[in-house]
Amino acid sequence: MFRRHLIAGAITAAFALGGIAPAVAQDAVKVGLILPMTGPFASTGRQIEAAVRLYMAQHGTTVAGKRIELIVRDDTGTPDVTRRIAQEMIANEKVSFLAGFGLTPLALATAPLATQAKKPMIVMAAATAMITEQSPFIVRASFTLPQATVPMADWATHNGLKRVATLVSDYGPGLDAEKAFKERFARDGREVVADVRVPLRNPDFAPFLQRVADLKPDALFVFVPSGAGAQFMKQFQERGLDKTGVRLIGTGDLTDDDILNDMGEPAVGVVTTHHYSADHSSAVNKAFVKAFKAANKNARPNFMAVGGYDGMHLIYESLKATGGSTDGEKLVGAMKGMSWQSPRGPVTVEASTRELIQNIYVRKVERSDGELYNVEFATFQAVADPAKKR
Amino acid sequence: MSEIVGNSRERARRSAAASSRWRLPELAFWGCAVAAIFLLPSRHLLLNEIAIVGLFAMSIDLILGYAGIVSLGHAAFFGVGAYAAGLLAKSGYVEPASGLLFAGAIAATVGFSASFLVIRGSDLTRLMVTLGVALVFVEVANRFESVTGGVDGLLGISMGPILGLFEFDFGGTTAYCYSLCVLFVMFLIARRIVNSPFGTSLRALKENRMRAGAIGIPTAKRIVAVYSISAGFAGIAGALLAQTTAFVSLEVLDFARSADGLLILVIGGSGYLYGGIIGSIAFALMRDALSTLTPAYWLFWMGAILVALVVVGRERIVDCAKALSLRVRGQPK
Amino acid sequence: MLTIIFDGIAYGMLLFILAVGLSVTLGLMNFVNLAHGAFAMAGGYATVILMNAYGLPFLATLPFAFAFAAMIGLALERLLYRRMYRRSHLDQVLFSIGIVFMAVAATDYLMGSQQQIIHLPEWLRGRIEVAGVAIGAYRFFLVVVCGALVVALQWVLARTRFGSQLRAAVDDTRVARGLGIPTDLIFAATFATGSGLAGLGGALGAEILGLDPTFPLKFMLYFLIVVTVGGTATISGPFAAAILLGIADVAGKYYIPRLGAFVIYFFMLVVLLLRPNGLFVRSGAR
Amino acid sequence: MTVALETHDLVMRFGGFLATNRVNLQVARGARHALIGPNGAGKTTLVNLMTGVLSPTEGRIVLEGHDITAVPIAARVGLGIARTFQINQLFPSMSPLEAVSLAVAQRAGRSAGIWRGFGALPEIVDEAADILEGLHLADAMTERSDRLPYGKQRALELALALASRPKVLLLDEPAAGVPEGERHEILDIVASLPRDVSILLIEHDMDLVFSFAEKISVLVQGAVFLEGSAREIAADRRVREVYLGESADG
Repeated sequence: MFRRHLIAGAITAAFALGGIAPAVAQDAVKVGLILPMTGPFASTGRQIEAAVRLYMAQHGTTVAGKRIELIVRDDTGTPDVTRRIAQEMIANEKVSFLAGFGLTPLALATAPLATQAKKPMIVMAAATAMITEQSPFIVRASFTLPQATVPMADWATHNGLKRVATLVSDYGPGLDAEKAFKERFARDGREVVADVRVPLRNPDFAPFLQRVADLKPDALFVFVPSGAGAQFMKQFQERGLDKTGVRLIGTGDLTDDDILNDMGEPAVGVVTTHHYSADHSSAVNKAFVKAFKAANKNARPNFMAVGGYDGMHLIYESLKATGGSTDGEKLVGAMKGMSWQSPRGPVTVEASTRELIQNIYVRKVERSDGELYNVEFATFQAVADPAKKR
Repeated sequence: MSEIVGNSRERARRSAAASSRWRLPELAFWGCAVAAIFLLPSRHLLLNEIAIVGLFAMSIDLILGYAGIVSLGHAAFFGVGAYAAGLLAKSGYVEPASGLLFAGAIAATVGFSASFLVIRGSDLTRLMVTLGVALVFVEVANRFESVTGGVDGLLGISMGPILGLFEFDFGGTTAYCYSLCVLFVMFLIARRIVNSPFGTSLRALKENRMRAGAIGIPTAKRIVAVYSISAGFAGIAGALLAQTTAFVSLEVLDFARSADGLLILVIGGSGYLYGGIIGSIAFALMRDALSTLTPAYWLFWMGAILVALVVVGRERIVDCAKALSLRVRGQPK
Repeated sequence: MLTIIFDGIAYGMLLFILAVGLSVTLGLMNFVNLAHGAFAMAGGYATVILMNAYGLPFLATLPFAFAFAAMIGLALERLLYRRMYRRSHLDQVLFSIGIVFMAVAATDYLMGSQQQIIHLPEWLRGRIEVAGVAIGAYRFFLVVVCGALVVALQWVLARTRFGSQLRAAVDDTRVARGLGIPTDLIFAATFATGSGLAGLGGALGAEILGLDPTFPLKFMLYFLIVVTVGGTATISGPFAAAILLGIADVAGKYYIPRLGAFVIYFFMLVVLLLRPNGLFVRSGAR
Repeated sequence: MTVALETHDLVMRFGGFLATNRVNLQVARGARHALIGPNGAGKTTLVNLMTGVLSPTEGRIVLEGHDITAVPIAARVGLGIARTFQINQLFPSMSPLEAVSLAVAQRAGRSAGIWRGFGALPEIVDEAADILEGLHLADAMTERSDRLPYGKQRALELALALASRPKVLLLDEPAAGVPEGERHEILDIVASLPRDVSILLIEHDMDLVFSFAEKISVLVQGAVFLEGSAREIAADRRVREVYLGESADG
């Protein structure tokens, strides 16, 4: 039994392992899309994948004479898996682009590979500012948290909020947001009265909110990953913070379009700053939302989706610019300075930082046609990532 | 009479020597592992991961399969090893092989301290205590962000060449060869351990703790010893991961890793050392195949396989598969 | 301060309702069911679907949440769990992890991976004042409902024929069977009830804990902590443990937020080291 | 008389139940001592106390003048107390050779060795083989213990105890369940042990007891009821009525 088991195991393993390795087609340009498709951040992966497929359906799969081939893999949100998949995609599948990266650690783990292999790496979701500094081949199609946070601090300042508490999820992006907000807001002698950090896997916000309630600030600035936002807002209301006059402000993650509609009453009136709202009133966006809903059982695209959509745009356009050459340095070079009309508004890839310069909108949750939307009412034009030294 | 005595002594000696002799399929197994370097040049990264996870599962086999100690938190030691190796490299000492020894020693020390928590109590208590310890480790690593990098992970590790000779390459060939060598060495050590009187005393403890005590085996000491050794093995596996991927994240300590380790061991079968490695191969194949088929829902089939394995029993499934393969090859059973 | 204690009690009550079924299966059948959270999730989703798709009021969905989870529990007990009673704890752990994986993926497939949100009726929102302490209306509701359930459970166990048969079956299955007590039936009924209670807990907890497909994994640990700290021999043990944990967790996060996450783990480890069979265990009980 | 093992006012309470009641028992060096008494008299409890499976509520246990009351089970084996169990306690998947080799290695202080296998420890294996030979287990030495016939398992139970070369050997019904014809075989082996080994035997079969024991203690309701030479006990009226009569019927 032992003997046969061993030999049989070894032989099947050898065959199966060999069998998985696919043949490499010559005229195809492969795009390796690595996303969390299972686990707590699965919805990020779904939104991005849907948007990427939508872009390909709308723009065809042939660019500059090459056939675009998409390879989607689940990294379960685990950094060493992301890294291994990326490495395999580069070494075996010979992909020309790496894309996806739902969370900061996933992008950070992969960054050295992009440098080593000289492959463009399009970050479609992860939002910690430092990511693009990890490799000259990283270009971000989403946003950075300081980029969305600093306008919020400015808005709060202009609207007479003096004492503000911050509450963030205790991980990279949250700390980024906390830092950016504190630095900006405290500039003119204004006060951040408390900086509460909530563990990422936290079932109940009650004790943290009670802390805030006891301090009675003018407003509470919040960053929690999308998903936790709904729960947070309910508990905010339950604790009566809305009644005692604490305004709820935050980045758009809090009122994620994906679930905003289900949040109901507690969300109404919440003010956030972000780069994208499904309600953005431009022809480009209307068409995008319509097509996205049509292709995805009427699900609304969120900012993750637009990151995936624009990421694909970067890939297509850079390929066109290089005439089909997949040389990594040429591709990244072509992306630098590229401008276009995204569903979120006008965007430009800043050449020195490889971050998007984009409008940041101040939005308020309102009900229209029986649905909740982030309705934009003010715009900070062409905001570059404030965290970068220039 | 004396002739008969001599005869039974002779047989006893032969039997004792036979238990640790190498068998042909074992040689074939390692032969295949080496052949994979040449036959599967494009899968070295996956093979590397399989070897590392296999070593981790083997470390669980030492405590579970031999000493009968259940653990839901063995990732704690895997993680300690990974961070130890990662931090050592980051501090400027970049030679991998000695870093591995360092990480193994640290993990074994931590395992030694933790072992006093698992001496007493029932299976259930042990499951919870080991789980709790691992969770505390996750929190500690998360809290001491300045050292571990917290959720963002330990960045900026760059390893030097192994023994100053072999540089890590992009395709993972060096990594696989390195991990395979380490796996093999660790396997040799484990093999000696389980075939020694010490290893036999562990089995004694697992099978009948009362009798083990009644022939004078100090059970608590044995548990402490094997737990420390196993933690060292897990730490070396973690260190391998840190070194070959040049990255350490909080996930090295995750509950899912402990659970996967157990699962892998169950797939491969515990108590004969190869279970961890075979299980690791099977697990990687299943996950790879399933996640290629259904990227989002492969977890369901993983769960179904696990339930089937436990409900039906691994032995019976293996027997069925064997019967089936025999029939396919046209040999009557 | 009082608010914090009250929040802790409400949180603890919720944990208790979620975990009590697990404590019963563990105590009664000596079965480690890591998939307990899956039943809670089933109840939570039942409530969400009934409210959002069929417009039922929140309160009216609660019995359905109980029934739905109980039915799934019963079906699985008859089909699968029954075979696992006599197996080793390790087998049970692996088996139930498999069930968790399946439940997570299946829910994801059927319902999507996003957070599910329930809309409470107006009277359960906001805050009320009780004896000068401002407390959340919903948390107050939780304490009342869970408190009533605890009393009811205690009554069923102590006063009814089913309760005495159950206790007999816990003490010694073989003897109970010999006395003509239908232990098989009792096990099935108890398992279903435990699952149902979990389902109810899931429905009640969705508001505070959130609800998405990873629910069973996220909260598995909390259930286990309640049960291991409380012991499995009584109802009051896990209850006291849940309340204590609830208060410790909430207070820990309030007063030392940077170390808040450690509190319950340390609490658990310390208890298990000092009292390996749980904090509130009858002497001589297994 | 030199005393090998003795108990002083030994008391063991389980809740309200008094299992051992002020027992003062002396096992002389080289003794062939039997402990008899009706079921539930506390004989096995006494053995469990002597070997350290249980710790007494009150009282002391003294081995060759040293108080060993607080010494844990395993260490008592090292000091020279070995036992067999009433119900077989074997290592199911091990062969008799492996199990006895382990016990021998333990005694020889080699059981913690992690490097050399039994293949490299011939003196240990030889000794194990000799013990097995002596108990007629040589032919079955490589089979799994749980697949041996019951009588062989019983012999293995004894082999495991002998492997530690005990000074005091406590035998808890070594012949229980063994077919009539093979019983004396086991007891003969026990009787042929070197005279410096002290033996305390618990047994129900009075034939065996009287053919083996030189001294007999009668335990009733946890207390020593009567003690004396085999002949004295056999002659005692109360024992005949209460105990021997009973066992003759059963």
